[in-house]
Amino acid sequence: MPKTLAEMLGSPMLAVATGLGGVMGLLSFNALFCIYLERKISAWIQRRMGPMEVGFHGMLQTVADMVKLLGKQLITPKGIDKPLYHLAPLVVFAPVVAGTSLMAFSGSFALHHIDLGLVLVFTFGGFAVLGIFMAGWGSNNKYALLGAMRSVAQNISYEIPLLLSALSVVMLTTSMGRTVTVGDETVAVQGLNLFHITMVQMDRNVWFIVLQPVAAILFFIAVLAETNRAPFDIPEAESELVAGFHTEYSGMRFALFFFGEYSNMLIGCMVATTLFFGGWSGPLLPGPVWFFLKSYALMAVMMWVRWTYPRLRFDQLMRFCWMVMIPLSIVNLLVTAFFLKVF
Amino acid sequence: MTHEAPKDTVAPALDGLTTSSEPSDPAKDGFHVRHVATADRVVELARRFDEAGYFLEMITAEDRRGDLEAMRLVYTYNRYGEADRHLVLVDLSSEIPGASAPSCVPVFPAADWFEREVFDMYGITFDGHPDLKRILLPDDADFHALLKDFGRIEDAPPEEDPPERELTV
Amino acid sequence: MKTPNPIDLAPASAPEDEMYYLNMGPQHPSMHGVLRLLLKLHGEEIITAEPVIGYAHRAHEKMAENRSYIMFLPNTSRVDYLSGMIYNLAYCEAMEKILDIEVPERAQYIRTIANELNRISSHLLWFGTFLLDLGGVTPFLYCFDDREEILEVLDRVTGSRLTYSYGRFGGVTMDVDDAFLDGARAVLKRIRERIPMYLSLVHDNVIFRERCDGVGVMTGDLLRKYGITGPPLRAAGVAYDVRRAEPYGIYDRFDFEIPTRTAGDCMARFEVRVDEMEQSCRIVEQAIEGLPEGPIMPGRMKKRFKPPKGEFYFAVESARGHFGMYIVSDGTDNPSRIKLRTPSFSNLSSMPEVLRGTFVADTIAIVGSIDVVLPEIDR
Amino acid sequence: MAYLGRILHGFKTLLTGLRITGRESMRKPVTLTYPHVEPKLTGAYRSAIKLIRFEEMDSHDCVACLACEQICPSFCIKIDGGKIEGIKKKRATLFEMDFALCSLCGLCIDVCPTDTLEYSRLYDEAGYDRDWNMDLLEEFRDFEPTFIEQQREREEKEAAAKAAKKAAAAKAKAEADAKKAAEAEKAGGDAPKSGDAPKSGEAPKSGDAPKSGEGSAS
Repeated sequence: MPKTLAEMLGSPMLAVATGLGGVMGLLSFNALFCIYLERKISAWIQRRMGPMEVGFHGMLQTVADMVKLLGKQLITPKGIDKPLYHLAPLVVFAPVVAGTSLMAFSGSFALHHIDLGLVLVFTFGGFAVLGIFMAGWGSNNKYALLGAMRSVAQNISYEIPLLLSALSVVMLTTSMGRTVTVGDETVAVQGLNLFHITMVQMDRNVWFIVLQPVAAILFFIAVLAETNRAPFDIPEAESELVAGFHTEYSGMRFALFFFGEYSNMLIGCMVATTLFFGGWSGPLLPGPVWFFLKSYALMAVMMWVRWTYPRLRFDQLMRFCWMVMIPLSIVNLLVTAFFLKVF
Repeated sequence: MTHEAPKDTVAPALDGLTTSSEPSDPAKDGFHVRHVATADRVVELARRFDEAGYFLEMITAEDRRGDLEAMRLVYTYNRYGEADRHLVLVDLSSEIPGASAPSCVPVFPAADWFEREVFDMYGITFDGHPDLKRILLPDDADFHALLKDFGRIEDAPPEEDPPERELTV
Repeated sequence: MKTPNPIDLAPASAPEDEMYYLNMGPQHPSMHGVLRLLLKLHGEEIITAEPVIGYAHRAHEKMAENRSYIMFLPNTSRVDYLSGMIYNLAYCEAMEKILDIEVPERAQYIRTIANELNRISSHLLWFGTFLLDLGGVTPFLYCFDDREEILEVLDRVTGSRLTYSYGRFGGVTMDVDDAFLDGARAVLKRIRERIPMYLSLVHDNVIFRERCDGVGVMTGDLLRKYGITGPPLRAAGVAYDVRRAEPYGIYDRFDFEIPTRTAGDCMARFEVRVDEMEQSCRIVEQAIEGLPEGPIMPGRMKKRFKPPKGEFYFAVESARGHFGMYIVSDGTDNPSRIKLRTPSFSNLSSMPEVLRGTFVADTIAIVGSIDVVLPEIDR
Repeated sequence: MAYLGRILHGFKTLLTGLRITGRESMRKPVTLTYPHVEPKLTGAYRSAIKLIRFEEMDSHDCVACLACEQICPSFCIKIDGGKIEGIKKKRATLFEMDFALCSLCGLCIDVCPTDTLEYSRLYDEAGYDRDWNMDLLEEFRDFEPTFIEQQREREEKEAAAKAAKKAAAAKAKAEADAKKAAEAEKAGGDAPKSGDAPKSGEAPKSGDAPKSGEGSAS
């Protein structure tokens, strides 16, 4: 079982401070790196070069961009709903920090060690839509409102296949998992614990993507939709809604949304890594390295997908969810249950 | 939004509607038939062309107050298929504002924008047009740009001497 | 999973206070320049749509009246900056017909090659921007890469990339050399190699199909009533192409087909344009094959042209449809009136009827699929 | 089953898309890193016009006929000049062009009777002003007095040569006339009209591209 930060440092307050700092640092680096990665991947796919001028191969480009965004005037439009408008970037950003701190980076170390980790991650993930809706409504802009409406419908719908496909993994973990002795009772390990999900895969020497390929694909698609990535980026569809829910945001407020989006992607990929790709397990390299390698590989696939497809229409997106994703994930769940019961 | 299938084109029956109709040489001027008509026949002509399966290629106007003392409306009809372009010239009174013609919009919705453009550029009004307003020029413009007495180069105020400047080579 | 026609979903009588107006444009990422759509919406469904144009009005027709015929020449390629060559040469051909100037054979062939290369480049750009409208960025850049090749080849003889003033009354300004012809052949080869790639990347893609199949249907009498021409017309099964209906230049010498579809939706318009690229390739190929030796101008360019009095009309098939020039001469060397009948003007004027009952996302697809170029509409 | 089949087919098309973009990402970028590399200009490249320096006279040959000024659709050329003291040839004393207005149509080049205009190869010029006047005569100005002197000499030489040629021609003509008269007398009146036909068959040289730089000075 991993040690938590509080146990290692001996002081809960110190642990909170260090953990917060670490997560913020990770997410800031993630945003800068992802923007760079996104620009490079799109450039490669489109046979361009991407940023090349600032730093070696443009590596400092996103830093420069961030400095620019920090220096920009914050334009506050007239007629906004002030509390909502100002709170929205924070509401998008804060749950992401909480969500990241739950991740199972390595077998020997954790920020928190919570049995209901998976549930909490999804709960925090569900907050994003609230922030988006606040932004859309508070901006008092029709494009933003349309984007927010789309976003709400989309995120709420896609949460169902997301949870259902994760659930089939949880079922596997619970039935395949180790048992621990608590007092004089022998109980199965919690399948909702992110560390346990990884450890079961390590014990059995199998990644759950092998056992649950359909769930993996469904989960990945649902993550794309949950993080508003193309081809499901209709809340910010730039060719229709200009910039969607963040049309009226500028400077650092806009940067926070951007931050939130990339952090959400990272969380989605980290959860997918944990659920389907064996988490931190891997030879030679230390656990966290493997964990981030897998996560960023998934991230790269998300970017690859984004730069390949056109965007779905709003009603098609919903139909895809209700007529393809949800039935398939339910069937997958039933089949999993059947096999677990029979074998 | 149901529409009938496109009609087969037939020769338009224009007997008696035009003041004059004479065949022309398309190799020379692009027209197969030239018609001259009066303003009150414009809609009926459009209807005949519509019945014959032609489409309204364009409506425009000319400021002929200089030589003909008239504003002239120009309609061309053509058909999908081998070209058969009919030119209809309609002379209106030379008074702007004042010159007007009936609108073809009920027959050809395509006339909507063309007539708005003619109104915009020449000030000719179309009776029965559903929404006759400016289309290309700003809504608050107080001129009709293609009238010959608007915007002539010789009317332009003399150009002021530009300030001293450095020459770049 | 067949897409139900969104038109059927449109609320027949939504309460007025549930509707709102959305001003799309003139500054909007996918309004192709400066189109403004005044949309009355119920949720995301369009109750009425009114295109507002004129933001790119540059008074070309007024300029024509204030200068001589030859001085209007550079204006023509600026009417439609994506198929400037077609417009430029159309004006030259119109004037040659009026002035009765014989164009040397070689110039005719060069013009055809230039025209068709320009048509391919225009279609490629349309292809890219259409995908951009639908949210796919990458095909856009692939198309630009290909288009760049064409522009480079045209640059070799015209010295410009978009606003070519290549034509002169009677011929063209510069003769083509072997490097140009090799370049043109290389372009054809490349386009033909790339089209299958585009088709499997875009046309077969399930998302693209969902977005285009059955969207923005324009069929039947609607087309004729609005005077729609070009690919939107051919996508509804009417094989009307000015190059066939009233051949100009030397188009009657070439073997090419007029691609048509019957569905009349965005997908049909897409397919028609892709097929047209192939047909243009064929024409260029034949023209390169038949390119004769000889002069490219009948003589030194004159300074003044005085056409006979009268009205003239000259039509060509631009990349967007039937482009007509109505020229009125009063016998002097200044035109009395030049009216440019641009295809997108009529095509766009049908939008209020076509857009009614669709979604905001479809609006973008439909306006994109009829390929409007606003400077051409506003002139 | 049709339902599943459709999903699988859709999924397959999506994978095809990924395959294509993945393949393209392996290819070399096509970007031209512009300020770091020089762009290739084609032979026909159009930029601001300039006056051609002809070798035989070591100067331009603008005779200030105003043809280009009059035909310019952008009204961006300003020329002054005319008769110069001492020589027959007319010369331009002012040739300014406002490049900010120029539309690069090339009508001035085509219409120039002495073919002394061509496109320059400027591609990275920037203007700092709404007026972007270029003085096309600047590079010729220092040489102008020398040119006038040389031109005067050339003209004198030419005139002398012309006079000599004229005299020779007159002489030859007189001789030929005499011969012809003699022949006519011999043949009895029906002299054959040969010599005309081959001349009319020559192709006009007008088909050449007007901007072929080495156009000879008149």
